[in-house]
Amino acid sequence: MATVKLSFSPAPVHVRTARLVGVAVARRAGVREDLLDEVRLAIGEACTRAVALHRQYGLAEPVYVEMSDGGSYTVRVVDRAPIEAGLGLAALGPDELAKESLSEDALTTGVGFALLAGFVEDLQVRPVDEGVGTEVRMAWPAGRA
Amino acid sequence: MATVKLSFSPAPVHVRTARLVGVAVARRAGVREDLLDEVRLAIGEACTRAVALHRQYGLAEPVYVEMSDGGSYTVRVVDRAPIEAGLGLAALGPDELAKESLSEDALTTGVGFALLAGFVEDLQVRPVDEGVGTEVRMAWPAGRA
Amino acid sequence: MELSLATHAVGEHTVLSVGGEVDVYTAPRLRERLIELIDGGAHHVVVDLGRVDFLDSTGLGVLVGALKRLRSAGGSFALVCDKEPLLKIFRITALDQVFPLHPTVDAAIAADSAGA
Amino acid sequence: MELSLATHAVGEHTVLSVGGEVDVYTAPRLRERLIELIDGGAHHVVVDLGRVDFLDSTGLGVLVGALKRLRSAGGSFALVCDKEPLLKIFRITALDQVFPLHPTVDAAIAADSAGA
Ligand SMILES: Nc1ncnc2c1ncn2[C@@H]1O[C@H](COP(=O)(O)OP(=O)(O)O)[C@@H](O)[C@H]1O
Ligand SMILES: Nc1ncnc2c1ncn2[C@@H]1O[C@H](COP(=O)(O)OP(=O)(O)O)[C@@H](O)[C@H]1O
Repeated sequence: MATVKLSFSPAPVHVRTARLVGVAVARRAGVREDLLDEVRLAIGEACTRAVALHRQYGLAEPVYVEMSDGGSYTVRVVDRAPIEAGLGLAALGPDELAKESLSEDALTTGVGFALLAGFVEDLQVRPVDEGVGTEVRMAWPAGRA
Repeated sequence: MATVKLSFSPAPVHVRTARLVGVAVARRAGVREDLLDEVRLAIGEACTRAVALHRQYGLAEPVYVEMSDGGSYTVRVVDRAPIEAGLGLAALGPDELAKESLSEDALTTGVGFALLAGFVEDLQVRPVDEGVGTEVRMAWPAGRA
Repeated sequence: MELSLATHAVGEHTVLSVGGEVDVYTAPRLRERLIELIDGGAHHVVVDLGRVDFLDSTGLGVLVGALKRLRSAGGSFALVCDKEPLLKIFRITALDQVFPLHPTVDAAIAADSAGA
Repeated sequence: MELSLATHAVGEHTVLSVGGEVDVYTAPRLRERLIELIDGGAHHVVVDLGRVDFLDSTGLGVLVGALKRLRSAGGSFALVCDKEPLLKIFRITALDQVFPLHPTVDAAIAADSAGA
């Protein structure tokens, strides 16, 4: 089982690096070409969320991404923010999205989760096993036929 | 000081990932465009060397790459092989390179070091601080003017 | 790859053509430009996403911000997009029901002028 | 990006055109192809690096391997390369003094035929 691990300071510019790596490793793991746009978007959303949380809580610690290739292509994005995250977030409907009172940040977060949930069939969001933080775990079918 | 860390199973395919990341982070760190080919080549050579050593010694442990951006762009490539490496290696001359008795592996290693030494002005090869292994440390001027 | 932004006027409308990647790193530049345009008097804005390679939630947030800003000022805002992968992003987020989406700039301007 | 390999014959010579990245991951395919050609009877081989984007020590090792194999069999081996970044790699490693390097396939074949 090949594994690639990436960690980066919580800055927006590195989210692009994470997308780049995530898609390169997916391609090499044999994820279908027509799924790679989803992989790119989903890894980007998970990392964007993690970076936003680290900045919001003033955490200089790195965001951690682990890509592994054993049967399926699995990507874990780990943040260290002291919140209880989950997939519980109800998707925002068009009326809520258009409301003046919804801040751009809240909208972006809601839309980010909608994209994750919409594009990743095999998605888990749960507290990390040790310490503080949340893990977003995504998996796609892989393996060269 | 922004830092990106990458570790990967010692397989040739991931050397491409390391090159990709190393150049992306270099570009974002403000390394001059005309140096990027050298950055790509040098990171590739350092990682190729590390992967070859891990395979030679049957080590499943990951190869570790750290890119940091503080004044200069510094890349450390760390292997875990039980050898005493150094820059002591004399460059091979044309006669030696062409000798039948020099194996392809030995030639590749010698050529790899020649490329590192030839392309990286600020290069160090030294034992890791803790445990077993060697660190190849390379630096390039960075910072957007 | 890099974000590109170009503006031109078509009658009452200001068309902002966006290219490259609109993500958490570049979205602030898009936000700035949209605010500049609106503060500078643009009242009817059409954003052409035709050359966008990548769009994430941050980019979508910026677009919704511009829509709200213009609506509350009595202006109008529309998007031009005809690429299926991008359209899917709008459908999945239900933002296809928030934005006027058109396949071409001409269609966006015609629809907006008829509605105005 | 990916390695591409194409062979054609020019008189006595076999020309192997290489494209893409020749590195630790792809060099084994180049080695295989060269051995196939030589075992299949190619005696005068010209490797055209014109469309190579990236070449590392592993790729260079494979090329030297082919050179030695052909020389010891009484054949010949030459490289075609006219890109400065690649030429610099040959100079830095002193391999410019090991390989016959030519700017074009025609020049490589002419020089090799004259020398033979
Ligand atoms: N390359 C890395 N960069 C940053 N942090 C890392 C890295 N490798 C491991 N870690 C940290 O150590 C934790 C445990 O790592 P590891 O033992 O590899 O994974 P696991 O969570 O599967 O036990 C990770 O969740 C991460 O926070
Ligand atoms: N992302 C990572 N992936 C794999 N190993 C890691 C990672 N981060 C740290 N390590 C391991 O832990 C060691 C110490 O890491 P760290 O404390 O970040 O660096 P430093 O060597 O500067 O103290 C590294 O040399 C490496 O072997």
